[in-house]
Amino acid sequence: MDKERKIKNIFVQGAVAPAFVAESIAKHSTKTDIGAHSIFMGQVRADVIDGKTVAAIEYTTYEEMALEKMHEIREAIFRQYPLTCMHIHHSLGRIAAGDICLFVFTSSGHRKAAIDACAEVVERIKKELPVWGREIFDNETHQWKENK
Amino acid sequence: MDKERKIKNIFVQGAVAPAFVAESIAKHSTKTDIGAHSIFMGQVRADVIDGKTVAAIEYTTYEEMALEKMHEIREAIFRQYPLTCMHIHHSLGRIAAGDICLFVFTSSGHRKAAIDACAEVVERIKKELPVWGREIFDNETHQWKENK
Amino acid sequence: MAYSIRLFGQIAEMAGATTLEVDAVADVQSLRATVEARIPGLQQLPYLVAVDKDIVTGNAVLESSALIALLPPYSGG
Amino acid sequence: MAYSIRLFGQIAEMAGATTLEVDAVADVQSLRATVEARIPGLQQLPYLVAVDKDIVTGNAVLESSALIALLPPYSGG
Repeated sequence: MDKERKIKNIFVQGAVAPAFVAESIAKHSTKTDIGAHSIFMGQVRADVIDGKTVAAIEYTTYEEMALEKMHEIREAIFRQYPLTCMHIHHSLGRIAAGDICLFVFTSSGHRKAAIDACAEVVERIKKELPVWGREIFDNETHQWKENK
Repeated sequence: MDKERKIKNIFVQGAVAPAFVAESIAKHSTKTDIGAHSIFMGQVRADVIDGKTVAAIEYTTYEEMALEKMHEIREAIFRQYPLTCMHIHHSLGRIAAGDICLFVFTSSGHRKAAIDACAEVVERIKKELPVWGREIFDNETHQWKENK
Repeated sequence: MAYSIRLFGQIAEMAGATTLEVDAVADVQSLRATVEARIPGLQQLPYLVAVDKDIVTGNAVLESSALIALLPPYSGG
Repeated sequence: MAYSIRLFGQIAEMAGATTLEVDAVADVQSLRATVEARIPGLQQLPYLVAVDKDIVTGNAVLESSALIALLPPYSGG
């Protein structure tokens, strides 16, 4: 797998902790060519469907394919935008309502590239990554989510 | 000043700490109608201009006017987008290169509103808030920034 | 010759398993017919077929070494 | 009657002060001429005039109670 960049793992078991986000931000203070950071976070909603409330979403993936796909997306985004860096973390396993299940973080010299790249990465993750979320209701029944 | 919402202070002395960002994120885990968070952060760049390096930016403001203007922007954004909440923090005083000087945080049920609102707030802050940044070089000379 | 097909998400749940053994088939269209006959309800689901970790749109010949997976609609992020 | 005009950023630096006292003037256009005569270099700067915390574009009559400020180009965020 001799690609330009190494394939990175984006998956983490469990929720993304706010403290982890803070550490990621703090690490960038030494990169003084950065002028703008854009972050997107997905949070599990306690949607009410037919009188039942979503208590958690359980995420699974086809990991080998998802990581290759994410690698392609990453390379494309770096070609499109003058980014300093990009970090992506997606949860697997059972994530409770209110917890963070996706963390996308882009940085650039100027705001436009950071903001546009972040938004595009989020769209592509939703559309192109083989990841599945099963909404677990408070009565332990479930239904499969589908991205729009 | 009987407006719909109370005028909030957005100014903080000194840099925005990553730990503060983490606390802000963590506070939203009880709001389980939120599905998407968008964050923008401005970071002071160590630009090199005529051989001198920016060591810090010193921010000042016309505070009474800036807070009224920010209030107007906030109200307009809440009318335009279905947001759950919006938090804005802008630094004043001397902010060293590598530190965070602006933190904009929007949350919504779905990603589009959170992302679009965040981007628009950032543009309006840059264009409409009476705030001035003086770039202090490593030899203590300075120049005034101007937003594009 | 046979394939050990990987099943994910809702499809794994429908099949009650994460893999499905099927006899060799010539192409993706035949594969679809075969798996739809084996997994009740699959025909009603707009699923994708991945071969060697790439989505196959339309039809394609299947090598005997093909790594096949059935993917229900994505819902990550 | 006089105004105590607030100066910000680069304008405060040019004037060496954060306020400037000027005698009453009829409108914003007269005000601009007056302050440009008092602050060397101001004429070259594309500054804004705020009256009662609102930007005045073009000309406007000045009430005696007007709260006036001179604002150089913004550079926040």
